[in-house]
Amino acid sequence: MTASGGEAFLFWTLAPLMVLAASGLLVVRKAVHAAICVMFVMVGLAILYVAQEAPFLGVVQVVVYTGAVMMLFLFVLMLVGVDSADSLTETIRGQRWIGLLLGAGLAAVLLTVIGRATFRPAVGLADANAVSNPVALARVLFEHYVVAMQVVGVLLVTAALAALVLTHRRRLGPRLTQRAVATARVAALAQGRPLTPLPAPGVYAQNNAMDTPALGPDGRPLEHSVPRVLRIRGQERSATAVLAAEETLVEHRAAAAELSEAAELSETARTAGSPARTPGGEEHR
Amino acid sequence: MELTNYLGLAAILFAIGSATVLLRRNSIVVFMGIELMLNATNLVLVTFARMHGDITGQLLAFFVMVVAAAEVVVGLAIIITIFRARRSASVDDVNLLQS
Amino acid sequence: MNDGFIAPEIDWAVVAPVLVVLGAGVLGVLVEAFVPARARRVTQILLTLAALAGSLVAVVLLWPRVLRDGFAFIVDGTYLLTPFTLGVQAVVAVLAIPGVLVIADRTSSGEDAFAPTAAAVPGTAYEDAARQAGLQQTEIYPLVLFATGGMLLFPATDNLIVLFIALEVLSLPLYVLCATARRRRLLSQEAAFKYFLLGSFASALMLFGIALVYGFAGTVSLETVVLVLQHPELSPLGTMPGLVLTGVLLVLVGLLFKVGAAPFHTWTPDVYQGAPTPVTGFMAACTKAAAVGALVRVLFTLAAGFDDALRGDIVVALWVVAILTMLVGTVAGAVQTDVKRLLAYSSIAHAGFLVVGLVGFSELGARAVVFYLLAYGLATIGAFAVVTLVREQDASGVVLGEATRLAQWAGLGRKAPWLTAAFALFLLSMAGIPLTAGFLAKFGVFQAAVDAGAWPLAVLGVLASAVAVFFYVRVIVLMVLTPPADERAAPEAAGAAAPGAAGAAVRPVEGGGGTAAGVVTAARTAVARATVVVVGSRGPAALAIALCALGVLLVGLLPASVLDLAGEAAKFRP
Amino acid sequence: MQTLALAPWLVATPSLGAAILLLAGRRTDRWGHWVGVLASAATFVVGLVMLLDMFGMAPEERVAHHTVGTWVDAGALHVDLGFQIDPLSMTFVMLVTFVGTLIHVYSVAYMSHDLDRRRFFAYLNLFVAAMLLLVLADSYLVLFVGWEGVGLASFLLIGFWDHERVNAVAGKKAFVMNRVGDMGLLVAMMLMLATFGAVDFETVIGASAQGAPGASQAVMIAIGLMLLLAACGKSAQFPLQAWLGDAMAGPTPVSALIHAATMVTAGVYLLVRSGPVLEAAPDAQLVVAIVGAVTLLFGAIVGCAKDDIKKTLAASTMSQIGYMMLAAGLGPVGYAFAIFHLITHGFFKAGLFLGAGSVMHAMGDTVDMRRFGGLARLLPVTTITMGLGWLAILGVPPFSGFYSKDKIIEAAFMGEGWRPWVFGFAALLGAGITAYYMSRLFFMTFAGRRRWASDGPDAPHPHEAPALMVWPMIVLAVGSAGLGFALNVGDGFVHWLEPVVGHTEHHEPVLPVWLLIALTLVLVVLGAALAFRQYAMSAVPTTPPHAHALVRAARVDLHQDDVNEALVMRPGQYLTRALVYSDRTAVDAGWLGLAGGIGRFGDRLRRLQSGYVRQYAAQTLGGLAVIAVVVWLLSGQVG
Repeated sequence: MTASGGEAFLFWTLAPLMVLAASGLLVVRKAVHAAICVMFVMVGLAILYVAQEAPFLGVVQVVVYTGAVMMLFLFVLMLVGVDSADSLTETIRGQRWIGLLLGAGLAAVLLTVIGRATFRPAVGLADANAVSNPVALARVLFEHYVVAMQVVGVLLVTAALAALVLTHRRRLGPRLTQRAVATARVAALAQGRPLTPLPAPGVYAQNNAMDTPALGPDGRPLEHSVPRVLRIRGQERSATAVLAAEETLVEHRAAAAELSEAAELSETARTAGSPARTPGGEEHR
Repeated sequence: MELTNYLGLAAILFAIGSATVLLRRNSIVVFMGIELMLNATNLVLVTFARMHGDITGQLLAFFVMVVAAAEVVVGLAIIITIFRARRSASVDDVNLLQS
Repeated sequence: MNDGFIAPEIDWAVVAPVLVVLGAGVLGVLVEAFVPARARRVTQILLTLAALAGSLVAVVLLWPRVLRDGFAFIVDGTYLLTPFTLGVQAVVAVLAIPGVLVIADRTSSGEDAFAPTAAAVPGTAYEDAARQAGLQQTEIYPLVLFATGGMLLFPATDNLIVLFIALEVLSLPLYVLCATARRRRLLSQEAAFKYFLLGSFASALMLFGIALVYGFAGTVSLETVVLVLQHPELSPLGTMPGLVLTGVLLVLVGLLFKVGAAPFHTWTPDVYQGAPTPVTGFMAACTKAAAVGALVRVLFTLAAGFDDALRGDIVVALWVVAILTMLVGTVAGAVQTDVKRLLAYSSIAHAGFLVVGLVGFSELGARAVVFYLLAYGLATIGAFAVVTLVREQDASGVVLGEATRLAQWAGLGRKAPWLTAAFALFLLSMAGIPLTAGFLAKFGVFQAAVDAGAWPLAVLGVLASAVAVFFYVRVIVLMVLTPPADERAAPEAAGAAAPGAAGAAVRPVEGGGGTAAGVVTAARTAVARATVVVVGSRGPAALAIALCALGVLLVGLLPASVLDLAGEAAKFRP
Repeated sequence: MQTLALAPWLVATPSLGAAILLLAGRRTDRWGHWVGVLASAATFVVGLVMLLDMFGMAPEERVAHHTVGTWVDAGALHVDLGFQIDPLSMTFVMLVTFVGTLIHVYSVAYMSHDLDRRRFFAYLNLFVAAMLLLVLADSYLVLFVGWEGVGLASFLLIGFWDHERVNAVAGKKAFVMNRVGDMGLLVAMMLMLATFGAVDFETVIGASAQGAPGASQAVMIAIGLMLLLAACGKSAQFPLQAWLGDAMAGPTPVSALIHAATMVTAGVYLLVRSGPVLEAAPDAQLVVAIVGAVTLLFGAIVGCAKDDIKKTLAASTMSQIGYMMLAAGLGPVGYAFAIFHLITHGFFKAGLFLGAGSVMHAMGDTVDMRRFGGLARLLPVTTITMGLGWLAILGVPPFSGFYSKDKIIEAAFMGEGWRPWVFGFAALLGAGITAYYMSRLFFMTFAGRRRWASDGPDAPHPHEAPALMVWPMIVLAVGSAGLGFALNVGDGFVHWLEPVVGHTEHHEPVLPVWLLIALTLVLVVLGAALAFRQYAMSAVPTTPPHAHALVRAARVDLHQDDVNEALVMRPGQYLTRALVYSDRTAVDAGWLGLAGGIGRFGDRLRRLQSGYVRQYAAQTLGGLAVIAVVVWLLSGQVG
């Protein structure tokens, strides 16, 4: 059977693009791009479904597959690390050629088998879809496939249960209420812990990087404002170091200024930088 | 245009999907390959339904979609579990079990 | 809009075996939600066992009726019982009961084989907290029920798409169950991942096959496909045997994958090894039964419609699979060093023998296969149950995971004579020694092959089973005749263990290495020195082993009644 | 037959004994062995009652069946749990239970220091039960159960002293090689099922006796060869003989039981029982005779080279069973003689083994004959009993071996064409070599000077064994001496077996009988004399054989017959060593190579299991491609 010219146009426009997108699955490095390729194929399929007298499936394809399933994929990609790129270097010897060969072989066999699949004019679905496609589907579903439908229900329960078993972590301790948190903070005050949240690193300092301690209201640097990890690794910058850097910077500027302006002006600039210098800063280390 | 072309497209998509399983190392991409295979099958079913004038084929495709959705949930759950434990989503890293 | 719609009539009694199990599974999910944590485990176990028993009762009640009518079905054969199907359902239900008993056992170490919560990352503080909080992953019981439900449905349908759905229903819970081991969970998760990926790959191939068969016949009902095969003019594409041949081959891939036949067996050793052992036993026995049942259902039914050429092609494919499978199973099995892998390869070899019985598409083959599945399943569940009880123990007496290295099984006969006797019995049955169930089972399938004119296959099968005896006997010799490894190493171990009575607190004699290094060294030596102990069962597993051993012996000694039942269950088409 | 209903008890009694001993556990440690003896003796009594009943009947009524019930009933396969009671099976029952009981009694003393004596007796009873089931079965399937049971029991017994690795390995080897033979029986059964639709003797043998209508010659040959393979495995015939020597690692009473009454005789039983099947396939029958002839020479020559007393006896068993196989392969004319020789052999070989056990008992478990010598005075009873066994196996008239072996030699000389000459001379030559190596054993052990250290802490103090060991030896010695004559009176034994093996007209051998007897005796005397001169008259070196040959040659040159040395001794020794070497390398290496090949192939397969899931998927798809290609090649239908 031959389809109408419009359908042919649609097919020949979409099909190459879909194959191209699908091939993207084989070659793109980033998983997100692969997902987008698949989505393109799926939407393309939805359009082809509609063209093939299956409007209901077309809609379901967009809603369920592209809308839900692929979104789920994207969610997981986010969890796993959306930026992670896949190296395309093959590590298993021969696997690439074997894979390509088998893929090509499979395509060849299926194409030969399927390629001869029209000997008589196809029937078309005009009759079957007389009561509208979804209704016709519903009738077949509820008349002939009740068992399948019910079992599919079980399958969905299984899926939910599976997701729960594998990913849901039960809360093991008591839930922390705001009151409990507040009480604990007040109690910890006695041990010298701060009542308020820790200051963010870099606050009030001249440099607001993560590794620069914040300055307290008294101008002292607060070491605990730097993330613990950086401190353990010894990657935080002490206030002294910051100040020293500041000073060199200022000196550079001053030197530059000296060239153009008077010596008194540079003297003023030096005193302006000095309040950051504290007596505690040096001996803190 | 022959309806067979749809089947040809499906066959190519199916083969690309299976090649993905064999070639890619990111488990999520591999899994997408399997989804592609299922989608290709759906196209075959829909096309055959049209050839036979029998709407059952579309219903079968519908079932496949539902089953695939359930499968995706389980599969992604397993992938997440593995990722949490190993910080890797590469299928090649999952090879402690061998002889 | 309702005109023209005829609501289907459903004879609920016919569906009862499946319905009871799946219903109980859903109920089990509700139990998770509403029953307090303390009572949950007991409730779930009782519910599961009751459901399986109920299913078995339903099968028994249905038996006379199906035998009389030759079939029973609902809704266009999307659920179809034949005597053969019912026989397979009976085997699955019978095997699932000891399977669940092993799953439920906590052993004298007080812990079952499952993680307190499978979502915890192995080796984290959260996992420890979960263990201390006494969490239990009781969801495994509904999952087992869902899987069993799928297995019961798998062979019981005339409709290929229901077959596919049943395949997924039985597979998905198994994928999850594989990932829930308490110990060596990284391996367990890996097993789940591999099983899942390869399983969905195979089922995608199978689905394409179904689509091709649908294209050929315009229907997915097997009986109608047979009709089209006999009268090609009924379908627009009915004159294209290539479609149906490729389709059937691809469907075979999916089914043989579940059976564990080569070259679709690659998942078996890894998954069997990684999965929690009780689950391995359950899936090795029950999945194989269900999958072989479905294979017979599909293949034997379609064979009625095959012309000679098509039949020849499929038989050739089965020959290749059978030969490869027996070869891989026996030869690779002979070089294994891990008990679970060894049993996995043995299971592959058995898949080969089962396929040998199928080549004739005859009632003789169907009967032999039902009998074989029962004999094999009993021995397998029993054997894996024994594996769950043989454990490692560190120097401080803490029971660790299973001692699956074969070397660790040396001299087990002195530590636990009865358990060893049972394990030896299971191995002998698998080897096919007379007076055990395995002998008549093997004889049956080979006889079916000879009867079908496939005598070279039967000779190969006998040869393979003769070679296979080698690795079963190797294990028996190891257990019974070889002194235990810890006894051989006793002098040095005694010297080393004496100061280490306090366990982890051993201080390194060298001193200078620092405490952290010392503890690590001590821990390493503890693992290296882990002795092998046999933990006691809290009852269920012991009961399961006893039931299986009794079954293996009874079926071997007095096979008449079971063979009669299998004979009744030989009719595979309505 | 009124006592027919007793038949099941023949199997049940020893099984019960084994069950009691195994299940009751350590509680029966103190008196359990007597339960074993009692069970065995009771079985003998039951058998005796049945035998006397059978004597009272006309010969043609002596074949009877007793069916206990249906064992397997599955469509095409219907097998009753039935017993076949006829002169052949009753003969075996008497042999197994009588000799078995004596060995039980002997073991009570022999194993008295073993902590696991109870378990040992349980296995002995199991062995007897399995063997009885084997010979009483009325179908191949039930026979197969006994067949496997014998294999299992021997595996347990050979590996009984399991603390030593070599024993465990020997047990395993025996079991595995037996399984190869069993495979033959299984395949034979399946072929029978496919050809005759049944596996019971009545149908299969009945049909075969009528020329097997509807069965092609190829199938009959296949069945015959498969039966032969089975017999070779169980009876340690070439090329499946390797396990027998290693099996000597087990306790000596076990060796006696395996070699005399059970196990190795099963193969001969199977072939004689299946006689008509083989007759329907003359080519297969010829192969049986050839295997027998090869093994009888092979075993005899190997026997010359062993210094281990038990291994020498094992080689002699191989050789003697070879005689029986040869007789069985000669057709109806040989069946009765095969069984006749089997019976007499059962007595004298059991006696010899028990004697060897007694020597070992006396010498602190030494088995090396080079460390014996001059024991005759210290162990008079053992010397006399073993001496009688020695004379019997030599075939010296009027001891029992003369009557049975001579008949086989005569039968081997019957027939037409090349066969009587080849088989006849093989049998004749075998008799001579047998005389040499058995005399060698006897003289090395009992005659000459003592070659063991008579003082020092580990020195043995040879003494006669306790009464419980001595009396069974005496009884067996009496049997070895007189049984042949007793059974031969008026061809009594041959007539006794006629209801089973059929009556055959007496043919004349190609050489006159008197000449054959004379030739045999001359060869025997020559062999014995040679051994006497080498091992009784002259000193036996205690060093290993390679020095032995040189030293001997040097000494012999001075005062012994050079010609004799050059013509008989050296070629003989070279042949011996070559054969032993080929046994070790060719045959053993063949087996090991097979095992190694499987191992290497397995390793290669194991490498496929790389753990990479992508490779698994590729294997799945690749496997599918392979299947598709094979299907396409074999039919061209794909696509």
